Amino acid sequence: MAIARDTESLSSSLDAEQLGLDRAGLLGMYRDMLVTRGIEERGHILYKQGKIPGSFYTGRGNEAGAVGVASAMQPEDAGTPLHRDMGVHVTRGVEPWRILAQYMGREDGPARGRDGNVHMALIEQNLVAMVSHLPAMMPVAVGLALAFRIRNERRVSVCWYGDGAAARGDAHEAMNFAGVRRLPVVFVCDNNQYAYSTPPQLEYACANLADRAAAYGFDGVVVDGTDILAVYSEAKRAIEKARQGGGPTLVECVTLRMEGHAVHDNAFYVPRELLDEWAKRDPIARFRLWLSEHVQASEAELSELEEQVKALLAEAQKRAESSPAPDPSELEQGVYAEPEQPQENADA
Amino acid sequence: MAIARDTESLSSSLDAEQLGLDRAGLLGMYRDMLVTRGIEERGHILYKQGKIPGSFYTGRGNEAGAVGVASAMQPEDAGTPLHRDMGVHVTRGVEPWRILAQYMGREDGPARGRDGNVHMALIEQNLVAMVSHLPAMMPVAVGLALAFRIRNERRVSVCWYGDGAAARGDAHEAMNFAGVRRLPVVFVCDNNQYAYSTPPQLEYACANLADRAAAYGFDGVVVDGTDILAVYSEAKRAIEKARQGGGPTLVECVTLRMEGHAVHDNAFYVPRELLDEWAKRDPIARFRLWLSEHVQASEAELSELEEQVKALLAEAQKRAESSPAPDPSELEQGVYAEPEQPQENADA
Amino acid sequence: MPEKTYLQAISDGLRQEMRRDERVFVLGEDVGVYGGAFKVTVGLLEEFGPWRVIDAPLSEIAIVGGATGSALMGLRPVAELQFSDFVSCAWDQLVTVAAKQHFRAGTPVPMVLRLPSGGGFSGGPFHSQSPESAFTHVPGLKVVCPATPHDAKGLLATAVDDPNPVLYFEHKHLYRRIKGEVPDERYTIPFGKARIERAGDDITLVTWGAMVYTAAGAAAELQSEDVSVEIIDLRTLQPWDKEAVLESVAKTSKLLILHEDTRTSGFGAEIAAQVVEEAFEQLDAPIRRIAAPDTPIPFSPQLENAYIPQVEDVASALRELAAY
Amino acid sequence: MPEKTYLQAISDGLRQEMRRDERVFVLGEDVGVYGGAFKVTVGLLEEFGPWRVIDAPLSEIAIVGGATGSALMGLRPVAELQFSDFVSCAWDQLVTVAAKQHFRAGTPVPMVLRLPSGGGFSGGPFHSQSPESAFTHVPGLKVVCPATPHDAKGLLATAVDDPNPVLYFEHKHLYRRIKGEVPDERYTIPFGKARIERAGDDITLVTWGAMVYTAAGAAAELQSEDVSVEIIDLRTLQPWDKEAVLESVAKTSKLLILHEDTRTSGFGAEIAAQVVEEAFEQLDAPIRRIAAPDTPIPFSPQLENAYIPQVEDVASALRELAAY
Ligand SMILES: Cc1ncc(C[n+]2csc(CCOP(=O)(O)OP(=O)(O)O)c2C)c(N)n1
Ligand SMILES: Cc1ncc(C[n+]2csc(CCOP(=O)(O)OP(=O)(O)O)c2C)c(N)n1
Ligand SMILES: [Mg+2]
Ligand SMILES: [Mg+2]
Repeated sequence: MAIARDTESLSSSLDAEQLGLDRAGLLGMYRDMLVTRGIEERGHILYKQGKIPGSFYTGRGNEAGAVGVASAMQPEDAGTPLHRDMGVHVTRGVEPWRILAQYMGREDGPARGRDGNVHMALIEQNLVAMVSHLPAMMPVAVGLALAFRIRNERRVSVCWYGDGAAARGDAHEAMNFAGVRRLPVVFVCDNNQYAYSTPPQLEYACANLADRAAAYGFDGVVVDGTDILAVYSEAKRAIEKARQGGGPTLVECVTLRMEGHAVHDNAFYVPRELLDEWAKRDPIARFRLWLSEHVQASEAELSELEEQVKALLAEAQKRAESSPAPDPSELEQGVYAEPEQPQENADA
Repeated sequence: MAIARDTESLSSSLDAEQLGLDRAGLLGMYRDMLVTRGIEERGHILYKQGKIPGSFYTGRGNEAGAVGVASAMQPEDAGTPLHRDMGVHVTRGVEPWRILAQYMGREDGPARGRDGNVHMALIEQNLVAMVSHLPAMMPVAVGLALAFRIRNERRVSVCWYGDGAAARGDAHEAMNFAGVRRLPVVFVCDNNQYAYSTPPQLEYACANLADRAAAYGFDGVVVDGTDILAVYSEAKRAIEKARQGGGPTLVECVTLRMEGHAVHDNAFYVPRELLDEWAKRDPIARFRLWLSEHVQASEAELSELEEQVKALLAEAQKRAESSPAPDPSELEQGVYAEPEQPQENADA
Repeated sequence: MPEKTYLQAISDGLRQEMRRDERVFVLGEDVGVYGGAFKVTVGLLEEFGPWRVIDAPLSEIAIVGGATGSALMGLRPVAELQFSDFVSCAWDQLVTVAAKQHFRAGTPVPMVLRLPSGGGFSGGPFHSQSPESAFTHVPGLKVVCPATPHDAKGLLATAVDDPNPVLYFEHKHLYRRIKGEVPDERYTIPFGKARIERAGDDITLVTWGAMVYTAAGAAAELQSEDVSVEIIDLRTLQPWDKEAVLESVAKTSKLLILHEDTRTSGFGAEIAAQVVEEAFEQLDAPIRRIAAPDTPIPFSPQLENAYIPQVEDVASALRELAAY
Repeated sequence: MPEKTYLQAISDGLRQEMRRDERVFVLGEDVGVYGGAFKVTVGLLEEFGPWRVIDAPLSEIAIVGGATGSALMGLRPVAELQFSDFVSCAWDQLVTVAAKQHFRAGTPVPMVLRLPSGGGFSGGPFHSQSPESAFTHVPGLKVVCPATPHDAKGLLATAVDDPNPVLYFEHKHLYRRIKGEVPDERYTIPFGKARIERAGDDITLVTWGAMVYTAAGAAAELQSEDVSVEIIDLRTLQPWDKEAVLESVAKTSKLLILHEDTRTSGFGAEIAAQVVEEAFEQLDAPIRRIAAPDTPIPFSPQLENAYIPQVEDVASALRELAAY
């Protein structure tokens, strides 16, 4: 039986080389985290300005989980990120302006206004667009891994899900099937300690969700989700293990959801002290400090990067706002995919 | 974290008193096992005679699991037995002739010909009729327990399910909810090592299904499902623990399905040696030996009991065969329950 | 009589049921401390405690199965799914266990499932659906779709009294927009009895839920063109008030059916099929259906507007029928 | 041309697809060593090995989700559910993920889900259902219901070619009872194109699946009474061949719809609604529907017989229509 274990906090101790990441890679991850938070902060403002319809969700506090795991993936790997994992899209290379266009329901959002929020993905990046129903993407992510296994490709599927969603049957069927067939899939549980207003003790009765890996015959590990290097290192290990035919791993990233469930929710039910405590562990601030201490990133260098990101996002917003609204006359198109070619030998 | 453990084999060592069962109780359990197997054997013949429509399933080899657990329940406890658990109905007091009438789709079967097999239950006995969809009764069984908890009744719900069915989401949601709320429910996994043709290694990747209890924050135990006293004793412990507010337990009863999935299936995929090995552990034969060794049941006494059961079943079959077919003109009745009384203050 | 929003009517009605009958309890995600995603259950946890207002894990199967089991033991669960869209996750429990139980075993399952449904606020494909039609095809379930605060409360009380599984679709877009008089005392509204939203002679318009208001807007337009439209608000789809529809069609000879759900195999089809079967001789024009197109419900306001039937769509269909 | 049973046609067709295209694989419960509950996949494991014939755990969600995911990565899964009744367990995966994927993200989901369906052998409420109608209400899914061995093979090939999720309902009661000529070579039958089972002038009878044979029996009876019935076998319900039905109704002016599924909100309602909307002027009689009553499908032969439409039920409806 696999036993969940905590990984030590890496930020304080680690040499950069141990991670197999070069300086540029590390700074790239920092940049991706900044872009992620920056897009969501702009989104929040756009929402308040009435430019984003519907509701609005952010992943503040989860940037390390999203960017850290995505950075450990290869381009040929596939994934199903969720509503707190916008950083995955950023890391995989979706242009920020298209994400803002997506929020606003514009034609240039990946979902072309048909779906909102981060319910989007570019299949070129081997990502699959999430549905709201949680965690319905888990069996789908297992299906991606199944395809890789059937074709004997050395590719891995990465599957994100939340602590709340872990209670649903889809999580169970997905992990059980993946375990039985030792499929190349990594389950990443974004445990941000709340499912809407529901705290862990009303969601599950085991100590860590990673413990559940044992029920499916694979390893589970609990990692500090605010420590991007710890996340990266565990994700890398799990992904490469899956790639080598070692089967699934469950990586539980523990964070705290730093905002309400969505903009309308002030999270009155989250104790103030808990928020304060976790605010001190902000994943971006932590990584900034690490970069300055371990790879001698100077204040000037980091500030410049930050300014670049700001400029990029200002540009992105402009471009997104000029994206047209989708054309209602096209609404009924694309419900079905068209057959690629006329059917041969058709015989009625 | 709870750890699954094997209970020692009780049949060889145990004193009758240790179990809190008197001689009459023990002989009653033996009788219920005989009745259970006898009904199924008669059913099999009736099926071959063309008197039972549809398909036909038996629980041969599972008599200890069904009768042993049911004997540990109090009348006020409730349960959701499955297709291998006909012994539960027998133990709770359904008259055998009505079960045979049920098989034959007659008016006097509990389902009145509307449903077949053991898809039946008498609510007076606090049993709920199973559906085919496995294990859809698990969340329902948890609902029974929820009612007891809400009303602060000292009653327990007992929920049977199979090793194959354990893979479905319903099992997960039911056990998770029960664990979180510490509901008075006992999960009994009839692990007969096959789900239709599918062996354990294609169903699950953990050592024992009872290990999964840990994922839900309660205890799991593995018990030899051919040893009715071991089953009884673990079930009793779990039921009384639940009654005292101790929450759920998962009791995994390991047996082998001694016949095909249903009559049409010759189980060619089950190794002959496995069947031979488990045939030696027939739960009825084992218990008979135990009774003669531990409560001095004489050959004469046991034979008389066996003859009585045969006579009872012969009588039951006659009565069942004379039960009328359901009246097709009543088909459309009873889809909905009628409101008990005219609605007050109705205002259109 | 006090004026209340549609939401307040449901909320107050639910509280009244819980005060009146201690078998009634609430089960759902975030229904306790948070008071439900739409705040329908606010205050109930404080008044009735954590065993009558049960915050469930994110587990639609456990919620519906749990409600079914507790109903079988004599309780009266009023379960909430956060959005009616998520009922797809519990489809099996509903159609396999709850719906068929009484027919098979003769045991009643007195449960209510509250399902906030409908679109109109850019909720996107998974927070805006109107899944009521699908359930009208499942014998054993009842389907309720109130349009007014008064009906919302009265139908909820009937649902709680009913010994069968009742799916209670409350339209999210009416929650705070629609107000009406709601008696303080308890009252019930029978299932299967339609409400005449507006009497008329020329065309019968059958609808339910939020579309009642769209219908009313269109009928008002047509009034000024001297076409008199009779609007029938079905209130419940299973059972549905066929008699009221046939009676109206006998008078008007023309029928328009309007619903927010998608067109193909929506409940509008059943109404049309039934009317053409039973009132063929009375019809003077084709039966028309106005419904959402056969696509998922889209997110962006421009698309959603094109998707949900609008007053103008209904008005022009009425005009065509009038001219037929 | 060789004669094959309906079952053999599916089995051989599936093997042919797998030989032709290595992207095609099979996934389901007991499909490997056992060859499937109905023996459709017998021999495939031996020929194609355990990674193209995958014995899944008892997990309908994992099967359908797994098929969806692998289809998104370019494979062509042909998944089997043991009985179509169990599709209720995967309802959410189908309607939420697979059906909406292309509309939302533009990514095709080329998967086939084989669903052994229908009654007639005392399978009881959970092994005899005909759930096809419910899926016609879900935009994004295709629904196929072959009635003959020839169609079964040709529609399966089309389903495999189709870049969308296709629900392929194979009628269990036809498996071994029905034989017909089936070409050895591969051929496809287009979706949305009905088959005229029997030409006639007086009444149009629209049906599909096993009911085609019931319809034929009734039409033969009516023939001797000098009433000429045209039987249209729809073959696929989504898309469905509205043109063929309208064309026939233009000729006969009378329409009877027959299906095995329950009546209320069954697909028959959609056909009736569409025809009354588009061919109102051509109709000389009410559109009639013969379908199962609104109850679960019962177990005992006496009850099941009363439940499933029989030749006599259809014949008497045809007589009434003829006399109208
Ligand atoms: C099947 C389903 N039920 C309910 C919801 C409504 N809902 C949206 S997010 C959420 C909480 C999710 O919690 P968790 O999985 O922990 O993710 P988090 O939002 O905390 O990242 C709920 C209940 C949903 N999306 N899907
Ligand atoms: C949801 C669902 N899928 C498929 C089936 C078909 N089926 C009936 S019994 C069975 C095997 C069940 O195995 P297990 O749970 O181990 O019970 P056993 O029959 O071995 O007692 C299967 C696949 C079903 N009844 N329900
Ligand atoms: Mg969470
Ligand atoms: Mg088994």
